[in-house]
Amino acid sequence: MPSDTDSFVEEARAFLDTHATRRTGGGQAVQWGVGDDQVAYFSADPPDVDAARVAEAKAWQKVRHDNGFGWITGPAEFGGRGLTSVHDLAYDALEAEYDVPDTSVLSLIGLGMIGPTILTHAQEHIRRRYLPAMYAGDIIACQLFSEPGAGSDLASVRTSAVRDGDEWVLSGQKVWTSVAQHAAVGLALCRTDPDKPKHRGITAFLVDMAAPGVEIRPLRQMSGGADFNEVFLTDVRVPDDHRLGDVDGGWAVALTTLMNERASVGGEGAAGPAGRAVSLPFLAELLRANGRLDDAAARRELAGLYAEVAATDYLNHQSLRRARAGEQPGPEASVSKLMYARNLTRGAHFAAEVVGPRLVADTGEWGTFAWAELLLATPALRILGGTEEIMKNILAERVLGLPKEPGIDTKSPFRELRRSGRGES
Amino acid sequence: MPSDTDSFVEEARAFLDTHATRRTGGGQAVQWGVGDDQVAYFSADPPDVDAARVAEAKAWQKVRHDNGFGWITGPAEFGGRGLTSVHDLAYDALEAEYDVPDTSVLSLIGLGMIGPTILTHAQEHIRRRYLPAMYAGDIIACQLFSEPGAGSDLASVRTSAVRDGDEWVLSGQKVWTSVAQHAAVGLALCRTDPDKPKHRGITAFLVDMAAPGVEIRPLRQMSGGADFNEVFLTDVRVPDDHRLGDVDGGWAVALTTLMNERASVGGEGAAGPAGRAVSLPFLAELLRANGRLDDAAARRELAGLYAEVAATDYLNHQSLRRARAGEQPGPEASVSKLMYARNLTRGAHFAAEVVGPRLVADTGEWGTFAWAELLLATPALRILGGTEEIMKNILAERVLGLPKEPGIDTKSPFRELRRSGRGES
Amino acid sequence: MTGDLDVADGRIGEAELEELRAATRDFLTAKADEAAVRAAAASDRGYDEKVWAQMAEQLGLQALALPAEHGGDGAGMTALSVVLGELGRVLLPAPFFSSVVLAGTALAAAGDADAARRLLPGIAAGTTLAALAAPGRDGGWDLDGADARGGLAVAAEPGQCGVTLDGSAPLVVDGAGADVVLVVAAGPAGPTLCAVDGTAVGLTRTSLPTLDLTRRVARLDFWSTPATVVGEPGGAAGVLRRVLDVATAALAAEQVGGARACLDAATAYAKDRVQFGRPIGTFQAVKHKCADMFTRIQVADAAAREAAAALDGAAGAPDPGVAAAVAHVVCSEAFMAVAAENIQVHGGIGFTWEHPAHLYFRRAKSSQLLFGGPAVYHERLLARAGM
Amino acid sequence: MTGDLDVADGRIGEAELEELRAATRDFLTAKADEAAVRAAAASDRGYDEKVWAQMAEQLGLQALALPAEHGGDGAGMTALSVVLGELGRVLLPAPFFSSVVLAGTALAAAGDADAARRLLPGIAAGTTLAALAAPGRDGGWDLDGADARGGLAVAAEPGQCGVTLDGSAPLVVDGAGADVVLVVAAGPAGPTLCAVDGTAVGLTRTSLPTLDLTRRVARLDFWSTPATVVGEPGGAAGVLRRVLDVATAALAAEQVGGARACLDAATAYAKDRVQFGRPIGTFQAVKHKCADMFTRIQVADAAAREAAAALDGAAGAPDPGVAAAVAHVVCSEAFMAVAAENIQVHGGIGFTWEHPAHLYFRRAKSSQLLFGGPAVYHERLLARAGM
Repeated sequence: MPSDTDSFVEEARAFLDTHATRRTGGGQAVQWGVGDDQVAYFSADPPDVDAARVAEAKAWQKVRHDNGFGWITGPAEFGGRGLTSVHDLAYDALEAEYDVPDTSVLSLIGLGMIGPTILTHAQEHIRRRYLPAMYAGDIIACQLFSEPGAGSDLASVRTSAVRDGDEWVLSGQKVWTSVAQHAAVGLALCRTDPDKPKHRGITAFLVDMAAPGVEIRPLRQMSGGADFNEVFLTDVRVPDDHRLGDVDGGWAVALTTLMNERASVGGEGAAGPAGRAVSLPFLAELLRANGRLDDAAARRELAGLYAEVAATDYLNHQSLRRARAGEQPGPEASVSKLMYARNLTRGAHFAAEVVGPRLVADTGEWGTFAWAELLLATPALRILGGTEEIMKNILAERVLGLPKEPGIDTKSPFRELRRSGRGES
Repeated sequence: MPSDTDSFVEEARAFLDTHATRRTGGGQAVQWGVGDDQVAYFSADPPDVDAARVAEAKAWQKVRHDNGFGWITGPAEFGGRGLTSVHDLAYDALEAEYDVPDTSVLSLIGLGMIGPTILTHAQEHIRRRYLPAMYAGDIIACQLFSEPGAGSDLASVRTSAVRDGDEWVLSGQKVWTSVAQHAAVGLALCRTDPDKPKHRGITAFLVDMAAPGVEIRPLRQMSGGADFNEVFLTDVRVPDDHRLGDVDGGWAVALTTLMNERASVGGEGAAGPAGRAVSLPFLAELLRANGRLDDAAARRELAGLYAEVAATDYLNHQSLRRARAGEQPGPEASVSKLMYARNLTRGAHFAAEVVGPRLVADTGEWGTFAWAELLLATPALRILGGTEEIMKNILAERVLGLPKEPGIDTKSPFRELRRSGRGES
Repeated sequence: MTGDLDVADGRIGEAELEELRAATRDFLTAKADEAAVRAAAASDRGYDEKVWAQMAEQLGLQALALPAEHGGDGAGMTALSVVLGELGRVLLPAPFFSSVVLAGTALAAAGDADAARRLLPGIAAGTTLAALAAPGRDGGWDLDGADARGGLAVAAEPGQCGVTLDGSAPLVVDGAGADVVLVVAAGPAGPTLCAVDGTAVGLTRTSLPTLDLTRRVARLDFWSTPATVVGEPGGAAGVLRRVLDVATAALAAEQVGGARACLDAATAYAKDRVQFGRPIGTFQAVKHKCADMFTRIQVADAAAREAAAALDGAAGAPDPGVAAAVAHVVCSEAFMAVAAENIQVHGGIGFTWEHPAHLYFRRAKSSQLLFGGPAVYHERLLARAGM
Repeated sequence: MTGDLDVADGRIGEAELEELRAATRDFLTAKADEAAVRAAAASDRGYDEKVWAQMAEQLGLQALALPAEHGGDGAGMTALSVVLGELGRVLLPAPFFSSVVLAGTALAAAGDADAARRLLPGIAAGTTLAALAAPGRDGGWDLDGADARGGLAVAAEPGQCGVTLDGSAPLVVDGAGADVVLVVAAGPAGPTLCAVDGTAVGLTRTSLPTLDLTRRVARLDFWSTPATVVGEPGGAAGVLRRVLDVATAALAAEQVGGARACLDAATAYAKDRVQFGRPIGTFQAVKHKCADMFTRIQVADAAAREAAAALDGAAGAPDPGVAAAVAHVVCSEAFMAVAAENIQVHGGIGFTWEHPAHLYFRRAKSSQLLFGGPAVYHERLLARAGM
């Protein structure tokens, strides 16, 4: 670590000591039957709790920002600190020792993915307008990429953008947009030339989420909550200076965003209440509470799960260490995503097996029916942010160098490409 | 069952009572530690034992034949009995109650697959020449289909057949030919027109395995034995009347053979010494002998295995029942093959886990190192007679009706098709 | 179906089975499309009473496999399996499994002519809804198996006319709406089957939130609740053993039906959905996933059929207890795997609330756990096989 | 490598590790291609003595991780893992694992300066071959674990000068050719580590047929065989615990090397082999199989690295016992799965004797079972994690 990092860490520690409380001893014993028994992956909070959480997140980001920790790697002119990713990671590691509000509503999409994209592709006055506000916690940004007809095949977006003088008129439907309901601005991929091959006729725009014609509908997922939205764009007018990158050059913009998405995947780790599904101490207590601590079959499955979970943790730590040493994360990060989904799924089914019929209906017993929400979230883990199948293609082609499949058309005009038989808006 | 079947069964029982011994009580208890402990899938017999076994098989087939049970469904003019598959299955079921020599060296390939093909596609005098001899147990037939460059993609055979007057001259290499060393005749697929699409330039020939230019080399598999052969054909001359089907019409001939292969797959069941790997009583004794009968983890795995094995047995019985009712077996038979490979593999690894380090080297203890041979045979089960991948394609496309992959060329001249980079003879 | 179904010595042939399947499917296609199923599940009682009555009146499904001497057709498990496969295919919310399969089997097995005469005709006609309470404290079913630890959840003591019950049955399928509840209670002579009126004093019924949105479950609390003994006092263990064999075999048929629906949905979607300019069903990853689903279903179907045939006493069939336990293991795991893969084939749309895929996922997990789950059913299989 | 390898306080940096890897790989590429490996495995002693000597003389590999005070470099587990990964990659038949890892670690851990002085310099130089006999009757290693049932296979009684041994060690890796054999024997004070000369009277050594053709195993029978005690009498349990942690971590690195070789072979074949007019690597079934292999290997590699780092006492590393047990589970299963899938990708050619795929399959299964196998290593992990 460069010596200046030491003084930075000292400064950060002083800041955190002033504005936050340090967590009490890490190795806390699991207290079975005490407190909330949720192991949910998706939040199932009512709207008022959700809103309060967003306000808390924004407030903490503001405090960070005002003390020079809002955007550690960002350029000073946009409210950043101008330091390296080594400093950034050091701060993250340090902050993890403190109890601070969860800011993922800002950071996961907006600060982590949209911010870097604006920085790379937007005009100067647009950067000035949005970046400081985003990193100060004033506004939230969302990502308007996926569509009903463009999931794994993202480049087949159909939302149209038609030029009209100094403005563009956007129409279409986006889907799987998280935090849209809290967002002031969204980054949208639109079709600007359907006569070009599909990757070459896309343009990226920053859309004011409060503009006329933007309608946000919560999208309820199978576990019951609505962590995502559908966003309908009907003749939404966007000024041309809100275009990112060249006309028909939006795919390059999207790649910047996606590269930052992939880099953020590994960090997910086993945090949050869902982490109980892959925590040895918690699962050991689950067995103990159910009189199964001596059941060799249950122990066997637990040991197998724990081995995979621990090894995945080791992999993530090592990636982080390499990132600290300045190495760029490669497509190998897909391994972490695959393992995360697999481990959490395995943990959920293991727990389901232990609680048995008490998962059929809510008997009120602590730590039994609570597993239902996680179980119902596991299918999403294999799909969101890139399906398992796409991850495996990436690994096989980009890491192992296996040849691409023939018969995938990247040259014909988008207009002529085959679409799904059923109507999609 | 039609009433004539009853008298047929009566006749068959009288025949078997005269010429064979009835098996003693089916529900024999497993005698752990007594007798041979082999669980091998492939035979590992020395050549003299092997030869004796072939002689025994031929002799028993002769007895069957001389008493009217050599070819129950075959036409009388070629030594058959002219009865239905219902009679055939009834005889098989009956014979299973008796201790008779294993005739698979004749039946699996020759009588089961090549016989029906000759019957359908050969000229009259060729049928007369070969069919009675085959079904009387006088000669054995083998199948010369696969080549080093034509495995899953069987239609890409390259062994050439060039016309020379009333004869054809065959040159090339065949592989995975079982019973070639015992065979008098082989059915070969050859390329007769490389300028036609690959399925349309193949012709089928009956090759005299003793002809000059036929060289048979045993092919040793990873488990140590040599159950297969490579067959090298060097300017082998075959009379034109030994051609089956039309010139360039060999693919239709091959399909007849393959259809009969698929029909025979389900019957494999859990017979033979490999069956111990999927036998609940045997595996229960394995646990008992190793003090693991109360190990819940081992019991759990055994129960899971047993459930799959039993269900697969049920499936096979039901298929057989449907076949008896005259239903044609469909590509669903691939399910039996997939399950057979999966169950045997699972059983082998289960046993390996129970014997533990005593599979590392042969300590001489009964029922321990004996699992090695089976374990080393399991990879072949997923490949031989059609890889798992091909089986799944068949199920997905022919049963479920999923569309074929684009980019598979069935129209270009064979000559122009891409081949593997490395040299293959 | 009563009357026009050719039932010879309690068994029906292949052609009649196909006729039964077609009639049931046609009925459900008309009455129980996805919207109707969702509406019924969300309704107060949790099922559509009109459809339930029509099932009885037009098709006689409730009566099909119940004993002929008490208003049933005695058509056997194979016929019943055909119906359950169809009900499972559409996830029909209805008290069929609870009233006909669980309670009906218990009554038929209890050997109490009086109770059978009193209750079975109504069950067969669909006019009486009966439920059977799982006996274990944790919702487990085995009296002598791996989940017997918790012991019986309800105790029976001699009362004024019959017995009185005290305790709680934590998980009773369709328990809230049942007209009569059969309870396996710990009596002086041992586990005893008792019948409680749904409106009895001292009985509190609480509907519980469920994982499976198409099958209701209630908690029943007994406070000196009057009940009558059904069958021999202390004889419930044998009854329950029979119930478990029949119910797990029946559930297996239902699971296969649900799994088939998932495969049908996945293959249809794979043929239709285009990504990268091709139907996704042209990609081997999707193709092989569907082939794997098919393979599992074929094996599961064979197991469910064999269990039904064995319970019907078909010639050459395996031991019914073993076959039922095999079917319970294989069909539970097959349905769960197939329901999960169906969502994966569908991608994003597959895990929305609006798409029906999750209803099958929920049913799959719920029915996998209903009789104890993997930890229990593996050991039960070994026990049935004499190990 | 000795001399030109920069070893600072017993640990070497990233660049040096890469240098070590490159040097080892170059050496093995030159000396241990497939033909050489097969020839060595089939030779009388089961390995190539010249290559063994060159490994020591030219690269100093045997000395690398042994204690600096006894002829070693003290470079630690991370460095040793690099070497083992390369040896595993080519399946080099050599007494490295037995002599350097097993026996070397036991000697270093026994705390017997005399024995260490006597034996370690020769082991480090490659001139002394030592072996360590698995203590259990069934070839098991844990003294207090799940496979301890069989008890110690050899008993030690006080003898003329030292002790005499009686009993049998059923499975001793490279036991037939070892100059000295370390045996954990049941002594009056408890499990005691003893050293036996390879040529001692009363010692019979029998080479056994092995599953893994590239690693020899012998049965050793002791009949009043003279031996010396190494370390504290009765103190072998602690030594063995350390040996198990080091040896399973070392094996994990070797397993990852073997698995990588399988993946390399599978991907190379998938790029080259054409069926249906396309390299089979364009088919998603093959592509995803390779991606699955890669995923398993990445996770296994992380586990093996972490275990080595933990045993080296790296900052922030997990408990060494836990990390070693995690690595043992994950790497054993990964190698086995990858070795099997490699054959599947190759199709027919992959299960011929002539193709090297089966050599990896054999090594994978053998090393998975060497220290007890899945039944043992899962429980060992929970024990190490304090459960």
